[in-house]
Amino acid sequence: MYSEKVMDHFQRPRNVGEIPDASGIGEVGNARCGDIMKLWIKVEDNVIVDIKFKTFGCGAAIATSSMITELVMGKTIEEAEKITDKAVAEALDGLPPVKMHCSNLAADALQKAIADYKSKKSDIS
Amino acid sequence: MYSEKVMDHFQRPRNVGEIPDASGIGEVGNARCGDIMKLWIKVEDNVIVDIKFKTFGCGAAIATSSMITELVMGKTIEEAEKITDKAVAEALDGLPPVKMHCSNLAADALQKAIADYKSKKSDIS
Amino acid sequence: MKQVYFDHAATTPVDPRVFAEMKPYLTEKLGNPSSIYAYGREARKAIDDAREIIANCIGATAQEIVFTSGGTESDNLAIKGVALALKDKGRHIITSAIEHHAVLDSVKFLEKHGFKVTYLPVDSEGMVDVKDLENAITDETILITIMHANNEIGTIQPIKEIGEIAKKHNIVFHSDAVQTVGVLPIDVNELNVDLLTFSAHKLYGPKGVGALYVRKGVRLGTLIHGGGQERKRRAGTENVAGIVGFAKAVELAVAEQKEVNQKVQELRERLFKGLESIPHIRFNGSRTHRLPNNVNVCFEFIEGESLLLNLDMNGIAASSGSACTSGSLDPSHVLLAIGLSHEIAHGSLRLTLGKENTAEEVDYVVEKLEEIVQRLRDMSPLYNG
Amino acid sequence: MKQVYFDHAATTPVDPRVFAEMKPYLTEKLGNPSSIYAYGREARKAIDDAREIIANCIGATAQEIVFTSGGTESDNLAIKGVALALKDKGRHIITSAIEHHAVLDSVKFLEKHGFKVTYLPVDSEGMVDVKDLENAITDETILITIMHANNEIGTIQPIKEIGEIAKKHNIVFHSDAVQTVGVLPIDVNELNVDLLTFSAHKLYGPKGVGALYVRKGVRLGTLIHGGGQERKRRAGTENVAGIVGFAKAVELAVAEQKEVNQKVQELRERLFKGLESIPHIRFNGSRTHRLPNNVNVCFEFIEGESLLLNLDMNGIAASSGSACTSGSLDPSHVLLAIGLSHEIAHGSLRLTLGKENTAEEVDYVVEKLEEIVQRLRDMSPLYNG
Ligand SMILES: Cc1ncc(COP(=O)(O)O)c(C=O)c1O
Ligand SMILES: Cc1ncc(COP(=O)(O)O)c(C=O)c1O
Repeated sequence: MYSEKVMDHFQRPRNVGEIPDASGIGEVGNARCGDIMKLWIKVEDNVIVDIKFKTFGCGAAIATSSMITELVMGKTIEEAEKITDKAVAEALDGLPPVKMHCSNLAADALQKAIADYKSKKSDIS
Repeated sequence: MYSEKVMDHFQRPRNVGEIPDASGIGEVGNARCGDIMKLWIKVEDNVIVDIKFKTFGCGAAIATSSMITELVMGKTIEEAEKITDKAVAEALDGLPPVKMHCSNLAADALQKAIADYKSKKSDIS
Repeated sequence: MKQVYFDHAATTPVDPRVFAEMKPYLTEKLGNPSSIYAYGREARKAIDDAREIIANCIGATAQEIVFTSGGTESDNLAIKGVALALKDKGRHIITSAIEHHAVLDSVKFLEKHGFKVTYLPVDSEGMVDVKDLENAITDETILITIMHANNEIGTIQPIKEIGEIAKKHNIVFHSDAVQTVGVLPIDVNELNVDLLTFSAHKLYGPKGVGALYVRKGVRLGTLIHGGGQERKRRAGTENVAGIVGFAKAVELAVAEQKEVNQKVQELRERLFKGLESIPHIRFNGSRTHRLPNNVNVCFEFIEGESLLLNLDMNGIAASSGSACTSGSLDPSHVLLAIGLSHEIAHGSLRLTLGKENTAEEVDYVVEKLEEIVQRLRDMSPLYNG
Repeated sequence: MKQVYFDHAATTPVDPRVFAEMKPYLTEKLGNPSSIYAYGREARKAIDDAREIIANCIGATAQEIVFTSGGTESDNLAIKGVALALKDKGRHIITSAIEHHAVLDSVKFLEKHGFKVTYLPVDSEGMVDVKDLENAITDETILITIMHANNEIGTIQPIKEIGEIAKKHNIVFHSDAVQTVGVLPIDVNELNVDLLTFSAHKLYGPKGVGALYVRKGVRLGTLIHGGGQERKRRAGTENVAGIVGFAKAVELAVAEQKEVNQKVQELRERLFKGLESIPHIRFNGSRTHRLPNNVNVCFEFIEGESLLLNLDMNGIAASSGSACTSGSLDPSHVLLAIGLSHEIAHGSLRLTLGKENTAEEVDYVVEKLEEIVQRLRDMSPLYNG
């Protein structure tokens, strides 16, 4: 069902946890639908220097969360903003058609975290 | 499907053939329905001393023909008249329900042969 | 890796004694049961004998057993068959909210074609209320279909009482007994059922063969037309090997029922006890009116599919009512019907034991589950230590 | 006693290589294809692979194959499925007078429910006239169902041409190819069919499994509702072992088609020649548009069932269109449709050869037939020396 990449990220998810002094936080999904994803990013000089996640959800939800943290780590905000759900799915060698819904979540959470970071930054400046 | 008795009579039918100078002949069925039975009886002193048959038909038709010749041989006309389709079927340890139709034929042919004998006799006397 | 199969409600391994009975019909015994020569008669006799064995095991007569391709077809045949036969008498059907999809989707199909369907609710343990049922009956009611035991939460319905009510009102009563034939003692006359569905692969028989018990005198339309097989009630060349295996499986299950149930039930209690040490859980279904082999439990803060995948990585086969396993968005209709919230229902796990399971396996599963649940909770945004 | 099996149109022995593929799925490979753990994925993969193999063998794509419990169910699904899906477009169906009962009884069922059916006649060889067919088409016609080759007399229909007509008029075209898949080269696109029925046990696979090819885009109602199996087109836990065996059987049949046909056809010619020495006989079906393995012959003055029983007593398995074998009063509808009188039709014999038959067996059957026919004629009141 799942690709080896998906199973790898599911089995050994990268960057699980929280960042206490995060620059931005994004949360999407709801428990009713069986998927909640929360992303913390730490930004320094416009670069995402750290990223962590917590996810309540199925295998695909956990794997996409993990994958997106890898894709994003070390990227500039502008680069990170270009990461789409499709890119995440491709990086995982694809997802089963019925799971496409889950792969949207990770990209959505990232964009929310970036937006949160930006709004906080504009609050300060 | 068929009892051993039926198969025995089917495999080794008794009294197949014709009686050239028969006292009575009975024929029933038609080729359209797939069953024709013809019975020849030879009567002496009111006793059926010989009986022969020819049958076009299924296994049950052949077996009942053969069986009725055994049942009738040596019987008086009055005794033979009492032989029913049920008696023939019973003597064969039963017939499959879908084959009951065939077992009627033998008794019918016998009654026709007897009637033929009687009508010929009354013609002469 | 250790392999532990705890999903017997989904399907069971074929008992080697069942396979041994089937094998000749997949090798040298080649006849079509409709043929009159020796090979054909041999196949016909095999089916007749199988029918007799199965009928005996449920208190029926051989003519009342119709072989089908499985539980799903039997449910379809029962429900649509009655609808076809009695549609001029009335077009109302009563069922429950927790039936198998084979039943629910059959009645939904009929709903689209002019039938009215009452879906009885169930209580928090998954029990149908017999009074509700009686109240739902109208002059138009032609069929009541209530499953014997639920495949997800293991709750056993008061079939006998329901059957009495159906009888009193002269309504045909069907029960899906896929989870109970072989497991519970079944006598169709004691249970007051007119139609009973069961399936071989749930009782150590092969997949793709089942039966419908049809009480003598019950009128039933045909679902699959053609040759005169099954006394014209279900056409198609018979799955001879499957039917022979089915009969052996039912026979063994009934003969060994007591021993197996005792063993399985002990394992289940051990499993219950082991799981109880995990916090934030909820057991589903009735504790008393329950299949001997079923445990259904919800783990808060985690999602069922990721639980299953983790179990699988440890060689453990189990099942979930999570939406994500089925690719749908809603979790199991059964868990929702017993009043669980979506959140909780997503985190459900079904463990169903079988005769080949052991206490060591139970302990292994408990140990792994503790680890996995903790691990998933630690990565859940809903869980706070 | 010598055993000679000459009834391959009724069913075939399971090829040992097919059984070898099935066996693991009746022993250690226990998974339900709907389960997500390893056992389940293994079963799922087995079915996916089987689907791919079978699709390749008939020029289809995997998604166009729906597994069923056999040819009969496939015919029912095709016909009733189209009727359900297109009943608002029209309610007229065209078929032939010589279809299998699975087709005829399905359309008769629809006739009872408001559909109109045209039963095309056939000529003395059993061929449908393509012009008749085109003339029968009305604005209401939603389905044409014509079998590829007849199971009794072996006549092969002009399916490609019929398909072209169906396409031209934008009518769904179904063909029952139970007797031809594996035997004749089949490409669903070349044949212009939208729906194609076939069955495992006619091509050295197991009984109780079949398939329906459903061209992408063809709308089809569902016959068996329930779980989401077969992409919701046919619910029910899959007969995994059967499906795996089916695929192996189709694969072998297609791979070995040429050799087998050459061998079987030679045997058939030998059989024809042998039988020709018996007086008062009549061969049925087309000599040119004919299945390679089929001989159908009528012996005047004798009845088919007694012929079969006598053959059986000599270890020979064969079949008849006699009324008495089926327990009905009318002989085969196929033999009547090609213009035989009842009298002649009752005396029909079908001999269908298979890959394991030999020339010695053919000679044995001819020899025995000569004796038996003479013996039965000698006791027939219709025969005069
Ligand atoms: C209660 C119940 N009914 C019906 C079915 C369907 O039976 P089958 O898998 O034989 O189609 C199942 C199992 O899937 C079941 O558990
Ligand atoms: C032409 C034809 N169609 C349909 C069928 C039915 O297939 P099955 O025996 O798999 O139900 C058969 C064989 O019985 C057949 O010969």
